[in-house]
Amino acid sequence: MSALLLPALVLGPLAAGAVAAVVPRERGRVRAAVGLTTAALTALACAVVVGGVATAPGHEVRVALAGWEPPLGIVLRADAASAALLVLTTLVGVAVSVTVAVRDDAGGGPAFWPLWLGLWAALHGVYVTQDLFNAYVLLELVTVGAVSLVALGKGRSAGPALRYLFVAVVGSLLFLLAIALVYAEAGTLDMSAAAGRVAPGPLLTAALALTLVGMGAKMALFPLHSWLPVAHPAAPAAVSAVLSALVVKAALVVLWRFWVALAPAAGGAAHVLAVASGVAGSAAVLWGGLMALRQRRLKRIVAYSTVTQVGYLALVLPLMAPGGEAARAAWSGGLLLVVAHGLAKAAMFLAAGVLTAAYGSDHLEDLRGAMRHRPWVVAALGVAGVSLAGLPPTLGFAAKWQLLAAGVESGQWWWVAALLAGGLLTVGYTAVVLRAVSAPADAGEQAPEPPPAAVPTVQAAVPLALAVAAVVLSVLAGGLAGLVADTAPRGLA
Amino acid sequence: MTLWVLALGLPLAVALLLMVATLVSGPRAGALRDTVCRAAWLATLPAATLTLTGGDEVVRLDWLLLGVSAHLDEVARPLLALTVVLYAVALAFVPRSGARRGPVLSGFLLVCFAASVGVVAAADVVTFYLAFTVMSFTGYALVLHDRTAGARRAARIYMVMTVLGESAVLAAMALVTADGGLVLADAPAAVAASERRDLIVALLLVGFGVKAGTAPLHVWLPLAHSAAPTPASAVLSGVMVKAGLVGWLRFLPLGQDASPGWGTTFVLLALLGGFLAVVAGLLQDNPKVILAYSTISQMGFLAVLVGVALAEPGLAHACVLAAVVYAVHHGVTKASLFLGVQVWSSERVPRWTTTTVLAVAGLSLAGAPFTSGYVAKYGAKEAVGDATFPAAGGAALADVLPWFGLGSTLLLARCAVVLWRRERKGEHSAPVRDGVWAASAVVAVVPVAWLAQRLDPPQAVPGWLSPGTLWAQSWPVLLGVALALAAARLARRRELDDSPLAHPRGDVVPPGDVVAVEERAALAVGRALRRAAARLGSVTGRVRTALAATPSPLPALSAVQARLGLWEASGAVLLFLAAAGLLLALTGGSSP
Amino acid sequence: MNPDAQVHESVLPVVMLLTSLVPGLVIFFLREDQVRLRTTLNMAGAVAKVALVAVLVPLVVAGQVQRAAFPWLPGVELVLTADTFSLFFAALSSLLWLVTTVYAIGYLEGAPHRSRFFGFFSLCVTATVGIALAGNLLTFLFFYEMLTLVTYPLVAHRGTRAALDGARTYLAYTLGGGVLVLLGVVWLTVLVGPVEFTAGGAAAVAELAAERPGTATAIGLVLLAGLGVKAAIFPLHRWLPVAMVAPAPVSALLHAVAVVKAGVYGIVRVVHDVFGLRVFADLGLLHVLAVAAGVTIVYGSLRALTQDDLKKRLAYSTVSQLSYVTLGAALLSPVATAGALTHIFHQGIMKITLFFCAGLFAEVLGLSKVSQLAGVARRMPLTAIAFTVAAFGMIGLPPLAGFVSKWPLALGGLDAGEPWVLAVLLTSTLLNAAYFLPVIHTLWVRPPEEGARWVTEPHRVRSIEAPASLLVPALITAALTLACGVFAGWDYSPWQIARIIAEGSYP
Amino acid sequence: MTRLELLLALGCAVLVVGLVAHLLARDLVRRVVALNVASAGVMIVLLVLATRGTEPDPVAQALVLTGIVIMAAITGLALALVRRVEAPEDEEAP
Repeated sequence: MSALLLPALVLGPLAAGAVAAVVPRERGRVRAAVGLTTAALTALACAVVVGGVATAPGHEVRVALAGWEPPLGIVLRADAASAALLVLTTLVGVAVSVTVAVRDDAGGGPAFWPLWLGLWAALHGVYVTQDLFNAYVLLELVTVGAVSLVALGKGRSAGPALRYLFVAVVGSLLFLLAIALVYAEAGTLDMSAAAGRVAPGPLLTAALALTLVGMGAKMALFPLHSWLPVAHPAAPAAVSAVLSALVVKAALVVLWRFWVALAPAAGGAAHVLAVASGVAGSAAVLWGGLMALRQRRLKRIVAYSTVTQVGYLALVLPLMAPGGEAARAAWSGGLLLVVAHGLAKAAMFLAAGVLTAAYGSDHLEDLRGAMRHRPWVVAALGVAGVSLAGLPPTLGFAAKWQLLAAGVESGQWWWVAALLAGGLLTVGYTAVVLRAVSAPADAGEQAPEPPPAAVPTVQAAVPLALAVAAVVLSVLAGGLAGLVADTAPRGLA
Repeated sequence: MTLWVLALGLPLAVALLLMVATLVSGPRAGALRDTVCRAAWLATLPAATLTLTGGDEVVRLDWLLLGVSAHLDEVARPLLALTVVLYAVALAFVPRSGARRGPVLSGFLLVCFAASVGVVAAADVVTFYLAFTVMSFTGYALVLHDRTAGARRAARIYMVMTVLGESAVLAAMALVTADGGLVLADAPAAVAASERRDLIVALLLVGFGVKAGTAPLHVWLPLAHSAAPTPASAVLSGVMVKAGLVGWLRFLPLGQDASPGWGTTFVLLALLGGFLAVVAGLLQDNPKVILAYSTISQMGFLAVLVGVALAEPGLAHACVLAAVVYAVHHGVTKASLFLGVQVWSSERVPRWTTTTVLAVAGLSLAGAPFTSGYVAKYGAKEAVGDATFPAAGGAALADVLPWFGLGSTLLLARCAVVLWRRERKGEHSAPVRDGVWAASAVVAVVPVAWLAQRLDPPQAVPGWLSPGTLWAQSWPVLLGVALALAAARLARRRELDDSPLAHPRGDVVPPGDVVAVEERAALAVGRALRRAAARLGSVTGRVRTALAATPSPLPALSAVQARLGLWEASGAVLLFLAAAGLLLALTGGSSP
Repeated sequence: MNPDAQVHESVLPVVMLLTSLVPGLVIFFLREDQVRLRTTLNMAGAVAKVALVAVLVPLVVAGQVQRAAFPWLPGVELVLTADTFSLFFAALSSLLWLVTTVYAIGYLEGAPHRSRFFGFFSLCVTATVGIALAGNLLTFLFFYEMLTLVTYPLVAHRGTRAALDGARTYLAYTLGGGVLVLLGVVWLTVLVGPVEFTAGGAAAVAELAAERPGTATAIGLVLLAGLGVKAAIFPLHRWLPVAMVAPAPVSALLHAVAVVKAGVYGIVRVVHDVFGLRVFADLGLLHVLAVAAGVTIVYGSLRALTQDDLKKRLAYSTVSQLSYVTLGAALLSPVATAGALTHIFHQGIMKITLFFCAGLFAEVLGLSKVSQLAGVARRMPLTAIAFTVAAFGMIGLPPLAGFVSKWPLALGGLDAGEPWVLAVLLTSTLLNAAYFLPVIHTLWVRPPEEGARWVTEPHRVRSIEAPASLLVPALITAALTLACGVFAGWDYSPWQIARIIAEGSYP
Repeated sequence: MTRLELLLALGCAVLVVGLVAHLLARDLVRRVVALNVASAGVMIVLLVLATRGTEPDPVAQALVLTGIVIMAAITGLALALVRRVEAPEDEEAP
């Protein structure tokens, strides 16, 4: 049954997007209704698929589209990793859909729905695809959707959108070249099939390097991160949540799958590239954290926080390199971190959106007194910050624990140091936000706190729901980690 | 067992009742306070029955503190009797004696009584230390009772010295217990056997020396006695000072292997304290201060006995018992003298009766024949036996002791003169307690003689009529009286009228003589501590500000970010990375 | 945990956590004006927890250990065990939480943000009891970090600039410590597998120390440094005086029981139940810890001398008194260990009394400086008595609780062949006297200054000197100080239970 | 060098030229054009690969077709955005 649902997961939202596009622009309510129903149906489908993956013997559900087996046909395969990502996408997707349905300018106007549903379909596709070129096409679809959504933002959002488009496309071109090289050597586009047919050599190393740089550009890894702090804040509230929580992960997943499939065969060169990714990740953790401490605008702080967390995710590559127990811990830790970060970041951006809508701007000086008028939104910010920092009792702590265990097991102390320093920096900028938001009483004589504009309670409650999900899910962390750990890709060098 | 709980519990319960009554304001509470205060001395009765009927087995109360145990041995029983009698009489003297806030004074006296019983009867280190500390700190409250400026200064000095003494005692107790001396019976053996022996004896000397008023540590005594209300100073001099002696008798390695070094130190300090106290006492004009100096000199006498016991293990047992008899004698006599000062100045008792009673007490203190002093001093002289004092050219201690008698006779003459000149405003009359006071002073010789008789084998009992002993005991007294008369006629000559020496008003040598020096030293130490703490604070403060002032890298970072953020720059970085990757592929690709 | 105890799988430890977690979460959602509901919830939680402890104590002393385990990540699980030592600390926390809740309700009468305060207050106790009941290092770390997070809003509760600065310093120090403990725990768990607290030290850790002493020492140092922050050991203690900006009930509960004791409890657990005393001594870490504690004892007392602000003086006194426990735990003698464990309990009740009294002086008369306290005993005799009893206790005078824990420490020092311990204890006792007796002298003896505002006010504003909900807790804990001292011989007194626990770590 | 390697190098060269021009051009339209050139480079590489075997490889051909279609869509989106971007300097990072 879940095998049938896999293609439905990808094509369903796409069809709904088309229906939403057909509905005339003025009838916003109808579009929202289509969006919400799709969200509900997708959630159900995801639940079934995840259930299927959990119960299936090899913890994976596999379907060849229209019966065509590779090398000609395209295979969709949902394993434990994609199950985790599906859970994340569902939760964030439903939250975003509800937020925009309740308050449509959070999504940047009626055009939001078709683009968002298309993006959602593409994301599902990226998680479950096994075929390289299919991944390229879906990544392009994600990019087009995301860039258009950014362009919906008020004010000058076209510039940042354009810049985001350029960087993303350049990244994709490099990835396409890498696919061409792999196809040249392996003759097939299916990742698991290609893994067996590639031999260590300049071609494979070039492919790995190009993919690393290309995906690094698309997911804003440290030296190539400058477009993210410009693009994400420019987008409408709900969109920046989607961007930071989900879109960044699409590129990451493709990188991880590509790496896990092809890196073992590349030997020493893959190790050097992994260390390069580690160094870039550590630099991202420190740079993002320090820059976040400097910012005076809430959305920009949250954007730099994404740069930090992407740094963490890039650390997973070197941690997986030695293989064995450390690799399994790193792989499950990485995926837990993806889910934890997704939930927490979505909560933070939605909360930032609520505050910006209430107070008219996201400058920290203007947000004084938010603690008194909007305690629940501030609570969401706080809990999300705690989860990002990886402190108990949140899911982030479980992820950080696994990554630290992998680091210590494989004796790579510099990544362990980066992980710990990142945690402290995260708490640092969360404390800066919390302090700015809780107006110091004796500074009362400055400008009296501005009366907040009315914000629908549902929109205020969604961020807290996501943040609490980040805490509650930590209870399930054991199950998720267990599921993921024993399906860790075998044969890591 | 219940007798012990009653003996300690009843005084504490009555004290608590008095405290609560003072806290609650209102007429009914006032009446309750006065009646309880008047009947307060009854609280000492259980302890009295305990002394008479109590068996000498060790009594244990395991649930109290860390396991409390008490034991009435040959040292404890007489001192316990002394404590009971003195506290009963003192408590009787508190109501209608013009002392302000009587009930509070009675309350503290009762707590002090319970603590004194504890000190004397303790059988293990923890109980002893518990009782000793409670007694010291309630002593502070007694000294402070009148809350005058003088009382506050005396109390402050008392507190500082007590805290120093306390910490020395605590250290000694810990060291003794660590070496296996938890039960007092085997403490001296443990101390003798321990390798830190000298340190322990030194700590004992200092710790209990503060309480027993040995030479340099005696400064608080004259101030405290003059500041405290008279019943309190009677108890202070009579019993609390003896706690120092009990400490020495319990812990010092008396009768173990000889330690001549420490023996001579004790005797030297004792003699120094004994004779200098007489000189300082003569220059005072407050009777209570003179009596305080007399206490210091008499405690010197006891310290000599302890010194001899330390130096000559053979004589140890005799000296200990002699010290106990002497302590009982001194306690009763000194307390009656102190209370006599109160009777003289504020009781409506005929002049001649008070003078005779005071005269008898004075003579007894000086050791005249047919008095308790005669018995105690004789016993002490015999106990010292042929012990010599090597430092002073081998002079036999036995012939040094009588000079103490001379000293106290002079002091008492001085006190009599000063008291005689003081006018009497007899506004209170409590015939019963005055009667008891007079009886206890005059009849003191009987119990002391009986006690000496019971401890006969080691304790020498003087033949009442043998001419030799009579003369040996009385020549110091006669010489003292003669000297006093000569000094008195000399002082009446006109040209000496205003000389401070002839008519001292206590300004040449202020009470507590060297205290001014020690006070300044203590203040200097306090200031140094505060300065050190302040400097420590500022140093850590400076370190912190230096750390905070380090230029944070953030501005530089954001400048780099601004430049890196430009389109061209990030594009260049992208190209550079792609090129580096390809270069790696071409060169390192083949390496395994 | 005594080695011969039979382990029972039971849900009691979880219920103990829920008794404060559930009220806490519910209180968060209450409106400000639902005072009665909030008070009943608070009190119900507190009373239930104390009752549970009372039920568990005889059971556990008899040797039946209650255990509850939950799988968390593959190969690692969260374990809650109620053995003697954990119950000892849980009893202290729940008892003082009950008293402090009453005090806090009275203290915050009519203050803003009370729901938020009591919510975090209950979460704080949940974390403390969680630390007490932690069965292995991971669970301990779990609640150790949670404690930092829930106490940050309490310290910053007043919302003034000073409060926020204080809270920030507090957060920086405690989180730094938390990161170190996380590193230590991960390192140990990776090398040796999940480490359960076993009396006398875990065997696996002993093996590790034997094969790779270098790594074991490094892990030990990292753990000690991390725990040292919360145990306020010398260079890491600065957050404690700074966090005095918190309201009185917070500084009472946090700096007498919850936060500081978590650090010290952690140290004792790591030294005794993870490494084991013998192994720790062989690694040479025991001596390092003892010296650090000694330095802190003297430093804390010295700094307390110069503080005119009463709460700052009490804070530095806490810094010094806490290191008694660390010193005791770092000495190779059962007497010292028993003394250290008792001091955890006694220092808690004595220090909380002092903070209650400081809060009373500040709340009723608005006096926060020691110099302003001249003659206050005339106006507030009961508070002054409570303060005096606790202060004498802190100095270590016999009939009170302080002596019962300081005396075995002195003996233990000599027994372990470290005579300098006796010297440190003595200097500290003298310094304690030097900074507590002047306060008592000022309270009782010095006449009040003429200008003092409280002198001119009508003398008897209320029937008794302060609101009952503030005064009664202070008197209760003062009476407890006296009782723990006088009845130290009783079977279930802290001293006796501490001795039972201490025997456990000398197999 | 065989014909195949020569053509591969040509494709890569076109890609590099396109990327460098794209990254250095200031005018947005020129950037979009440069991007298309870079995409053409990659398509050349793919086409060359398609010719390796005896007869042309259908899969590679399909890749090229899809790539071209995608590039067209992206160019359309880019040009729309360029038109909305009024002044070119606003897209510099602050």
